[in-house]
Amino acid sequence: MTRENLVNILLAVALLAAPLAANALGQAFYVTLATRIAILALAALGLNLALGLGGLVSFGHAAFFGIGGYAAGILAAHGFSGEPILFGLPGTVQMPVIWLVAVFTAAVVALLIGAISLRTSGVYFIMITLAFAQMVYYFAVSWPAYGGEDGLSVLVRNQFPGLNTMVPLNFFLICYVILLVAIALFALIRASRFGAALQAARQNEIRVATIGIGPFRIRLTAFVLSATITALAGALYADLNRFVSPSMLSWHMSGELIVLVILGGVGRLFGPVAGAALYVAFEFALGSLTEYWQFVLGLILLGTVLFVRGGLLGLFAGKARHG
Amino acid sequence: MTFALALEQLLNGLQLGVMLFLMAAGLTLIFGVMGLINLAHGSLYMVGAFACAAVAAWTGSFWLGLAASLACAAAAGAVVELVVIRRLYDRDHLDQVLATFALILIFSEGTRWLFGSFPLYLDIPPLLQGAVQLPGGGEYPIYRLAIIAIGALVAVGLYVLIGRTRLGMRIRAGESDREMIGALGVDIRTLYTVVFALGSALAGLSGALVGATQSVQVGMGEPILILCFVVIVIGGIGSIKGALLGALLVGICDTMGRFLLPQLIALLLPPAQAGMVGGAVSSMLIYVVMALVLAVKPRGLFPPAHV
Amino acid sequence: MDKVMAEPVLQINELVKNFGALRATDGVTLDLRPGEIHALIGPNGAGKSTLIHQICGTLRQDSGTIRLAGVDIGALSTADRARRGLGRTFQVSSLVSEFSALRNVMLAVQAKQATSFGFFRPVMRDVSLIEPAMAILERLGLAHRARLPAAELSHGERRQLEIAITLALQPKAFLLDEPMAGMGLEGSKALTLFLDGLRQEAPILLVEHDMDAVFTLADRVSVLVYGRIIATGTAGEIRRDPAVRTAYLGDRA
Amino acid sequence: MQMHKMLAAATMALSLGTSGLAHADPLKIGMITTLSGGGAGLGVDTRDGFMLAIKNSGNKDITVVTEDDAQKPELAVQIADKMIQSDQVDVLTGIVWSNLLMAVVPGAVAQGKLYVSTNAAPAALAGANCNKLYFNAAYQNDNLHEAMGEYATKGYKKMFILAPNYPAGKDSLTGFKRYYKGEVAAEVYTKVGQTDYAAEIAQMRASGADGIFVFLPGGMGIAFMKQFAQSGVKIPVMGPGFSFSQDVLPAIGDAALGAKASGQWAPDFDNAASKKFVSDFQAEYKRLPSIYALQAYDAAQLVVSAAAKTSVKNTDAFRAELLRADITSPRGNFKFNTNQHPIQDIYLTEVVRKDGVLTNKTVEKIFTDHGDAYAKDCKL
Repeated sequence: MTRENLVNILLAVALLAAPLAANALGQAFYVTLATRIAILALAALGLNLALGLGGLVSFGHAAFFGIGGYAAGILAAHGFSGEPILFGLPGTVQMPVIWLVAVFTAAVVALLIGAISLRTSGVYFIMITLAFAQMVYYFAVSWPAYGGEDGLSVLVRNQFPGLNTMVPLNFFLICYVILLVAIALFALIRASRFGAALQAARQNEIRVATIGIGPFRIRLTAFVLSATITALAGALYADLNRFVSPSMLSWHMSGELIVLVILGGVGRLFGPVAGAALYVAFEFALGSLTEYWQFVLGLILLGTVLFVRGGLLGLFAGKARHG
Repeated sequence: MTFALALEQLLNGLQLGVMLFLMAAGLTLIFGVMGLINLAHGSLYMVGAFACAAVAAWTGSFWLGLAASLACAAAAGAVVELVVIRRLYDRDHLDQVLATFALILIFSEGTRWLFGSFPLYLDIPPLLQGAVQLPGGGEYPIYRLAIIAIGALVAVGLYVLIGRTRLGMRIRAGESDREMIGALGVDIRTLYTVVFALGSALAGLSGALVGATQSVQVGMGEPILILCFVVIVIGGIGSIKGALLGALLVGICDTMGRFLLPQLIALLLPPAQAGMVGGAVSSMLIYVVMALVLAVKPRGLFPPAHV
Repeated sequence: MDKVMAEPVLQINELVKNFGALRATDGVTLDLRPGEIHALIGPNGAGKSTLIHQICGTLRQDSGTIRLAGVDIGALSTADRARRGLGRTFQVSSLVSEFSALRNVMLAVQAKQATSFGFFRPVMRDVSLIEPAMAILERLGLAHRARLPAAELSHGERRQLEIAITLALQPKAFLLDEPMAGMGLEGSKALTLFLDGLRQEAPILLVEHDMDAVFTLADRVSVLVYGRIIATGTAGEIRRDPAVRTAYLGDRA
Repeated sequence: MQMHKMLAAATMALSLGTSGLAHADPLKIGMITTLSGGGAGLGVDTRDGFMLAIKNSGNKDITVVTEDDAQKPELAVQIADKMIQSDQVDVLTGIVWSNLLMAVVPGAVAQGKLYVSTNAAPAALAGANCNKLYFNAAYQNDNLHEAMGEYATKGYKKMFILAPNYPAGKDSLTGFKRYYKGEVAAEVYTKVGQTDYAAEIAQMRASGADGIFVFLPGGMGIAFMKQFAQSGVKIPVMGPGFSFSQDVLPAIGDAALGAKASGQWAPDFDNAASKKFVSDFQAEYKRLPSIYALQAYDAAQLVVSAAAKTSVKNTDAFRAELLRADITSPRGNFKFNTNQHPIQDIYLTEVVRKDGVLTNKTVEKIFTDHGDAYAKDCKL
């Protein structure tokens, strides 16, 4: 077993064991905290697919995170009130249906955004994805139907067949399982023909085109896949907070997702998990220590970029292995 | 709509564009020469505004404050370049995004730590108070005309600096070939520090100028930073000329959009709703413009040949 | 050479490309017939790279046509031209540097199979990719270096890997851009021998500075100077051509 | 046996004794407010006003844990979860912004916690969705706008009204129009966080309006007022009180002079409670209190008053005590409506310079015992 696999297994076990222990000790809050880590890790995992494997530095993934969140919020609001959304289509409070809608909506939007953005590259790509996310953000802020800036409350957490989702541990387990499935999917894609083409396109676009693989279609597919995973995380996040607002769409959120990926290790399978765990832990620990916690957070992030190249997994599991 | 109002709005758009240009010029210069994407540019804008407000409050002179804003922002920029940015030139854009994102947090909270949580007071100098008559009957604040003039001066100054001076020659050399310039015997490290400080000083200057008409507060640089990204992306990253035209385009589109869209929509909807829908559409307008420009010209209107 | 008059595989007609006032490609007409090696030579700055860029689709010509197996490919993307059978190597090795030599070739095999939208089957356990790729590496004598990242190969090995990747595409026409560059004497000789046999698989448009290799291998030679073809003929004809001697070979003869 | 009984009696006596002392049962308050970023000033005033009342009460059994929400709704939710599930607080308070409040309150009350709002008062929680456990000690968001509408009806025929394009902005203009009977020249919604108002000011000049009502909180208001003063446009400006509150006045400077606003309180109120509040606040923090400080001060007074009479563990009794609003508020009349939002007087104030400091001067009373438009939909 490689050192990285060992670290990965440790991370997976720790993320499961901590909330189980907290739950046994009656500390429900730490279950919530672990759920938050799992969901943010899932969102960052989505970004890692585009950013880590494809080299597509999307500074607009908050758009997909928020779209997932709003899919959950809007469906739940209608499911709760019984009013149809459009053309007699009903809302729902069933998580699996919500997830499908979130994923599908994000895929459509990502297809549009990606088709335009992927015509550019480098800094232009960073900026144009940012701009598209801002467009969605301002739309959400000024669109009155679903609360605008005030956001939308999900009064009762949505349901999952056979489980009481209001029990924190149950909801954590749902998120944890989805995270593990997504990680497995990420591993499969990374090792697949598609993954090979995507990673090759990141390293040498001309080479890939010269052997007859169009980088655009590969990247667009990766971008859409990436968006759907982040959107799924968004839907779960709305259920965790029982609330969705435009701040899920803000450029700070996009920045945070990038931070999670880099903190954990770009392109690493468990990078997002490590990154999310560390970030949430910092936010939690520093927030109660000092009013100026963001200053300290800034210093830590800066230190990580400058001195810990390869992120946490780079630090503990050594350099990334390439087959 | 009268002629006077249209003229005034056009001037407003021009003035917003000039303001954006002052910020965007530094950003695009830094990218053009060093290939660095600097999210913390808005923080230097904030430094300029706070320096100006603090010194103006202390000495009673806006002009001393303005000088301080240039000096402080340039100094802050130079320090940041020496301590942090220097290590990022050979990194990819991803690391640059993260590091400068971290710098935003540090600058914002550092400023709040120094100056407290409440907005500072900064007013325009007595010399520039008041308004002038416009042809057609409108009035226009002298201060805003002065900003347009300063922007024009800076644009000309940059043109001369880059086109006619020794430093400018080195900057151009740095833009076209980063390895080459070292071979020419130019001390590239000093050049980079100087360029970064120059870009920062421009940000600080615009921070001070804008600070007099807005709220000098922590986080003031962020909304304008994003607008500036839109500007330089439309203009072509690295191109000063592109930044100027992009800034004017964004300034005029944004102002005229805010002004005209609600009126257009009012033809279709009742006034209260038209206001809301118009507000929503106009707040997205410049991003739509940007997407359209990039869909047609993926590297902006004036892409520098080498990037 | 029975089929000298056969339909050319690659046919370039009246190609023109301007950069501002500079005419980099000036009405180039060139063809590549089945089974032949057609060498393209010319001094530095003659416009060879610009021409190759246009053939491969990384630059778009201002006018003129490019046909591959009778089909006009002049408006297609680089990837589409490759899929239609244009196999190109680079003057400066262009590889997927983090991938092993094997994976570089496997990627080309996968491209040839048009199976890049497979999401689940791990490539490293996929014999339909590994076997053909290993076979090609063996053919070029690179099998023992198959698991090394491309970035860690020697210069000569990288040049060979370039050719291996192109072989995996089973192209209709090879476009080899200075394959001998920096190969050393031994390497050049071995490669010359290899290319000599390769022309049976598909014709080769060979851009090369190594005149020994050119005159050994080429069935025909074209000379490009200032963006124009000033002469086309057999090695002997080119050697004797007075225009070529003054413009290009003069200082060497 | 005998021993046992004696012990039981002693324990009982002891517990009676302590409950006689009234604040023996510890009360833990969780304050979530904005202490970093551009909006930190409001959070700092909220915290300081609240802590002043706690300190003045002398009640040693009340503890307050404070955390910064960085003006992010998701972070506020996380902190609320932590305070409820981990710190075991009894009462939550302190959120400045409506969108953060909407994120936190439904979850908090669902978990059986009391929430006493020090500022944000969205319409969504005042009407049909009101909650037994949710109190607002400040106002209902619409109140101050309604008051300006009432005031403007008397003196102005044609008003230009402007607010940011978000729910509080729409509520604001809706509230204004609810009481304004004159003509609305234009109703303009600006981008949230907009900093340049040249285009809107030009429209104001051209509109022929004889009065302008703006609702632009925080930095937006500062920017607007400065630019308006610089523009040379001479139309009178009015707005809700917090647009000209003590936290922003120094930054606006003389540009604010003469601006009319509505408020449930101003620092010059001539009653003992107000004078004590202002002097205590100045002594403690070396600055004038803003309206946010006042609202938080009253929120803390309410909690303190209830804690003095009953244990927070008995939620119903505690809630009943809160509802009685047995406090002496610096704003004068204060009682709770059926939807647990204030019924109070609302005044017209004007920005003046007094002893070299910009402050609000009370001009006249606009509304007496004013409630809100949503209470009728609240079934408590």
